[in-house]
Amino acid sequence: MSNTDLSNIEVNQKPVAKRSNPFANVFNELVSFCRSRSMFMLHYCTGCGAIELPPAMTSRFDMERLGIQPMVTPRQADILLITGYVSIKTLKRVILTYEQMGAPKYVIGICSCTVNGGMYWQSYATAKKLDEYIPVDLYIAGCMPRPEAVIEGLQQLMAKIKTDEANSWKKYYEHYDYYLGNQQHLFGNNWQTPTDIIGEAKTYQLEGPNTLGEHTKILESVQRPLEPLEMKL
Amino acid sequence: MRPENYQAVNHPPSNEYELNFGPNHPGIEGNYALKVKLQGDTVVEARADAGYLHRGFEKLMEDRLWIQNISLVPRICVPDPVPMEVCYSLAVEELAGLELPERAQWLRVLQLELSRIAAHLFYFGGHAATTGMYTPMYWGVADRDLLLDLFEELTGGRVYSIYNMPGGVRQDIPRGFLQRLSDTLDYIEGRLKDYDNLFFTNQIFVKRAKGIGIISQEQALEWSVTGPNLRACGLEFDVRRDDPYLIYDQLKFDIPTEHGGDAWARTLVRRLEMVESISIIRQVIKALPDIKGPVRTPIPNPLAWRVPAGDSYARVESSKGELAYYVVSNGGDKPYRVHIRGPSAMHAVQVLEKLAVGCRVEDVAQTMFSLDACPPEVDR
Amino acid sequence: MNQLDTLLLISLITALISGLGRRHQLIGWATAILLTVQFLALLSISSLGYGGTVIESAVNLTILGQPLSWRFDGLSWFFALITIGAAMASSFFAAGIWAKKYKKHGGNPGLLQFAMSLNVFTMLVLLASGDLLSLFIGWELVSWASLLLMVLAGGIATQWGLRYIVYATAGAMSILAGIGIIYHLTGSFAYADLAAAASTFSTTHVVVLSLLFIAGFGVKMGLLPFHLWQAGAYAETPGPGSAFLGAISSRMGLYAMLIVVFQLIGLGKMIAVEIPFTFLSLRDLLMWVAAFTIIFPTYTALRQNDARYLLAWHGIGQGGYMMMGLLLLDPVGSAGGLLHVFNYATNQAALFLAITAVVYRTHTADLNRLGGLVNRMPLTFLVLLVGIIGLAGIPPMNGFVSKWLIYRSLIIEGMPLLFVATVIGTLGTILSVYKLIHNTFLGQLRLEHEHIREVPWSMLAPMLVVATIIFITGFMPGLVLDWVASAQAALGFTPLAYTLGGVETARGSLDMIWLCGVLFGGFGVGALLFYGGGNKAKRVHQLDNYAGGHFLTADTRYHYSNNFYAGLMHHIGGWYRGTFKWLESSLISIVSLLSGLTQILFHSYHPALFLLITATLSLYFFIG
Amino acid sequence: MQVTLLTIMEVILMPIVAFIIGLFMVLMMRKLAARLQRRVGPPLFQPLFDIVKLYGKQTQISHGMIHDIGIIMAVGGYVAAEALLPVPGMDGIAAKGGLITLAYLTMVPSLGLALGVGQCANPNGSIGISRALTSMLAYDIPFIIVIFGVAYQFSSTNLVDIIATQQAGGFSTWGISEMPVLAVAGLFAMHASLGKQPFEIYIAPAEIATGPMVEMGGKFLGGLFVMQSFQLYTASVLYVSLFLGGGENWITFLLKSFGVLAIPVVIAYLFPRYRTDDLVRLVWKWPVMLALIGIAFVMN
Repeated sequence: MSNTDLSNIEVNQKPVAKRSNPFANVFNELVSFCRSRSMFMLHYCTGCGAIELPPAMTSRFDMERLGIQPMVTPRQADILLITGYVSIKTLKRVILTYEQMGAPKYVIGICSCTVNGGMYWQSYATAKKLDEYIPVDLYIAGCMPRPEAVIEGLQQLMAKIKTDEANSWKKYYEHYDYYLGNQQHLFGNNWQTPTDIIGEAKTYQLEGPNTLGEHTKILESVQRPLEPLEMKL
Repeated sequence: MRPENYQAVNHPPSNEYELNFGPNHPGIEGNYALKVKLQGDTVVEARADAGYLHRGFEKLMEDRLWIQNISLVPRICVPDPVPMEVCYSLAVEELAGLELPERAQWLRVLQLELSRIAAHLFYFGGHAATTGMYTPMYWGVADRDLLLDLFEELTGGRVYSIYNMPGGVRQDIPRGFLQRLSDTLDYIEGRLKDYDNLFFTNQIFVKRAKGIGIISQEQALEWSVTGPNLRACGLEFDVRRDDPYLIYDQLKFDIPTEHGGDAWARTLVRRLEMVESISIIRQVIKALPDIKGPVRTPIPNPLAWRVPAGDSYARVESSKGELAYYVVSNGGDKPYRVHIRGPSAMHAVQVLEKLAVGCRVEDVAQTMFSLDACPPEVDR
Repeated sequence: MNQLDTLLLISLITALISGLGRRHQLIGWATAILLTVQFLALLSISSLGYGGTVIESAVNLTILGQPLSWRFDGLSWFFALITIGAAMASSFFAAGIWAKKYKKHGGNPGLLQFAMSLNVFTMLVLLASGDLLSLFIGWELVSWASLLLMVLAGGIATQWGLRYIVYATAGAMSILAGIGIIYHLTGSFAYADLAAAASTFSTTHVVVLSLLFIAGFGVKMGLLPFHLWQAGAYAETPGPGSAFLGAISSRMGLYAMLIVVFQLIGLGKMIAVEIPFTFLSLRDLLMWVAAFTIIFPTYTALRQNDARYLLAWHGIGQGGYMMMGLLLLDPVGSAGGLLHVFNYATNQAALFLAITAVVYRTHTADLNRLGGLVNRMPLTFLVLLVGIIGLAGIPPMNGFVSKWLIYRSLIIEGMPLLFVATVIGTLGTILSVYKLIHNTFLGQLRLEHEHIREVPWSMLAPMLVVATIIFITGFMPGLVLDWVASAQAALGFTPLAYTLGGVETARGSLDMIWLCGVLFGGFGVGALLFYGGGNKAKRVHQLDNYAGGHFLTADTRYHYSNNFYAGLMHHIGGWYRGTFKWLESSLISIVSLLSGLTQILFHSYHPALFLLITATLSLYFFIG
Repeated sequence: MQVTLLTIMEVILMPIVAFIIGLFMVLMMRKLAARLQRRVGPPLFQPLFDIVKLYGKQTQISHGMIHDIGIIMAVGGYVAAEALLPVPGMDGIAAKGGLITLAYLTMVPSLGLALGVGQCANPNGSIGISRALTSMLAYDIPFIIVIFGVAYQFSSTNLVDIIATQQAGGFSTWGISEMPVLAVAGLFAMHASLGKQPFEIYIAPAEIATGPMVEMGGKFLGGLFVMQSFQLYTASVLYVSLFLGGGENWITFLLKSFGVLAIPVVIAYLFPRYRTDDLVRLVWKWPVMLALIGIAFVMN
């Protein structure tokens, strides 16, 4: 159990290769801009803060004018809003959902419960600190935060995305061992999601020095890797 | 720990397959799941899967002071939190033998009925969305927000007001509140006609909702169905009238019933209840200026407040059905045991499982939403 | 001894060799090679396909004063090409590794090859027939030869075969009755005499003759309501056999009908015949029969859960398109009908061979027990995909061209309801072929199929060749329209004015070369967008899937095929109940009526016909 | 040779134009929805932002080769279909394909999507596709009767001829004034083909979690967004060409196509969706009946 605090571990910032081709930079900036202006959020109400999302989405506050719209499945979504306490049972689904989302993906912890357990600090059923299990880009504290606060938070996230600072999803790949360790601590050593995070990290060259470690070794020892069905002749 | 098996197994040839509704699914209300076995598009078996929102409320409450629990209880049912506070307060007041000032009683009624309207507006938006109709949802939630503004003005909180406490309510109404309340009610009453045209009498919606998830009166009683869902089966039962609490016996209101017992009847009952609630609030607005007196009976130092040993049971009619608290005290500064009888636990588990069987895939979500169960309250 | 005789002789020799050497190991390859030789012999008279003149056979027999003659024209050549082509594909498919497994499971591959080559021979004899008598002899030969193929698998196949032969015998009686009447009227069996005399027939004669012949030949074609034998009989035949039967066998009925009803009696007269109390002429009635032949079997196919049955039912349905096209009588429509014979044969051969390949690996054709095979058998998937696109009539495969011609002709002729009927059939086909491909190749891969491999090349090669033909003839339909035009000429239709890419008319053309070019250009753009834009996609495991946030487990079934179109079935499901049972019982009474009629004809008019019967019976004996 | 080169240039240009117009159609749809729902709605370039963002996703998840090919077919089929839809000044290869070909070519994307979804092995997707094909079976019947009526009326399947004939005599020779009943049936069929409420059965988020799109993320979903803008364009421009005389010039062309599209979009946001069998019943009843009456008028 490595319970080191990750908040001061910086994402392994590879020196962003400013390509000599000016068009490439323009293109990158365009993509970042579009990312910030088009955010699909997952339609998953994990806790009580979800009650303030409909007002933020609907006629009064209208998130769509910022390019934010709800999407149904994790595959389509960019932002995962954890709206409040996560019980252990939910946390498994949250992790599954998070891993199924396509990067770049952003997690927003809404409500105090995601920060430190909030009201349920002594509950036996909830996970207290969300960022021990998945990296969180932004917290919106409050119990529960008002729609204005939610929108304000989303706008901050937009600003971060626009300048390419919202990189916490890379942290998950680069420090997978840490997150997996915390997950194993909670769910037991035979915990396994169907998603092949290590493989993804390798494919997309997001591997860091801490991607693999003692916990991933445990993972590999208990599981048979879920290999995709390759086409065979 | 891991029930999932990722290694392929041999499936016997079968006509059935599985589909998961939830927890991450727009067809399910909140963080809740229903696992259905299907044949073609007809459900042959449904298993409710709860526990995603379990926080151990009843245990947590044993660990907090009597007064602290007030801030805990509204979180049990997020869309309709006020009845939770009121009901808990009623139970504790009975236990502690506190006299409730009359003005506080009227204020509580005001708040309860406002909460009921807000919950119903929220509910039918969701119900409309399960049938693919998003405009009522957008309108309904936005109109509900006007009520939340009033809540905020009255209590300081939009959703969780924590306004009630054993002995009364925290403070009196702000100046001019009744006028603004009355204006908002006028607006919402005016909007009801639009909702009727758009949603309640929309022919396609009627066609879809009629005959879906029928509960007969006998089944309803056997399955512990309460609230609007019970009244949709034709049984005129309402805690507000049949076991009056607060000052409901001084108010005039009808208890709308329908006879279909189906999703359509359940929707209609809630639609009619909104009108009744508006009329109740109007009566409160009229009566309130004449009722003088404090809004709270003072309690001793709350941090060291010991409630005499004993037990009490209080029940109220929430927007989802009959809500009750059973509170036991051993004379300490914390409850010895609290049990919550929530209406949704019955609706979302046993009733839903039974109603879903034989349903089409198309109607599963509608069945769930028409029961208006509240998952956080199921799991507690 | 001219080229036609050579062809028939080679065909006979093929049948004999494969019959005699059916226990030999290499007989499969020998048959396949001999069929190739036949194909070359057929190509040597390919002038027929490009407007050449009729080739008469040198063999002329006279049986009791009745001359028997054989000849080949553009139409015969066109059908012979399809026949031998289909047989070659099936034979090559069956010759290699497939035969070993078939043998291991108790089958006799040599017998299958023999039955197939015998079928080819009898079909060539039928196609070459030069008069009614030789037509009838050929017809009976074909009937019994295909029975041999159908009952090969034994068991349930035998039951279907028997059912077939009951229908076939009834059909033969009806044909016999028709021939009897013609002989009574003209005193000759020669085509020329009949054609000459046809103009003098009274309306009653035309109606009776047309109905007798259409009923008789329609049995083989699977024309509604005589279709009930076909699906089971074809589906239960061992794989390559059903590919061959499905591709061409029932088209013999169409051929004979074309010769007798269209060419000799003349459809022109049928337009003139009004059916009492309706607004329909006899031709309209037949067109509606064709329309229902399209719709009912297609929607029956939609309900099947066995891939082979699903395809076999489609075989019946597609026959309706050919009939419909030909009954339109104009150059466009009849070209569409004839072209569809070719296109459909290629599609059906590809599909049946692909399904046989699946059965070879998985031992089942039950759609409820298949799924996810695309990762294991990608080339078979490709063949099936090409086949279903062709069968459904979607660009760019060849099936679209023939259907387009039929639609176009229906618009020109102004027949809205029939047009809608054909489109309903097409849509039903799309629905059911998607079900076929989804439930075999897409979706969840089952454990027992985890380790299967692609079928060997001896099976793949014929499939791929057929698939290529489907694509090329879709890309350049002009290649086949050459032959279709000479077949049209042989039938007496005005040949279609065609180009290499399709048809060019003033108000509505089709140019498949442009169309395919644009379509593949579009796919190119799509691919460019897909592969060029965005990162490379990473493949994931099939359990890494959205299930409402749940963890999918391998113990549960998420793939389904039973009642796949449940929403539709709520609506039309009730129509399936009992309709066909009623039909069959009414058919039985028709059959008994026909047999009675035939008996009366024998006795009262022409004792000479007994000779014919004797001849036929001796032929049965000889073959059987 | 000159002609061929010109045609090729048109064929390249037409899908690009279609895509741009289609993006604005998506925007119009979302804006109209927003206005009906009393909110502001997305900014001007939102559809483009969405597509660029989806293509720019870092990780892309594929369930296999056919999943990829399905998307390629879905986009490619529409790209090809646009070359058969004449716009003012450009005929493309409309003369070489015609109306029937166009109707069938628009099935290619659906089939491609169906294949792609099939490979995902997700029951939600399979149900979605089975519903999509069922609704295709439903709305294609009135649609095909309408096509027959128009082709018979103008005795041509060539869209260029059809448009020229309509434009020759002004409004009185437009399809809508010559065949008003068919035009209504056509509008109905077009609405159903767009898959908007009340015909939204195959998307149905609350029932099958957006059906075919359930496993599509990143550029897969981006491809579907591209496809959607093509789909809106194709449906409305085809309707304009059949009944509203096509476009005399770009201004009237755009006005007509956006105007026609606005009708089903506005209706869509006021209704819930039907169940599958109710949809089939509805579409086989009213539009088919109307179309048959229209045909009866045309044939006389």
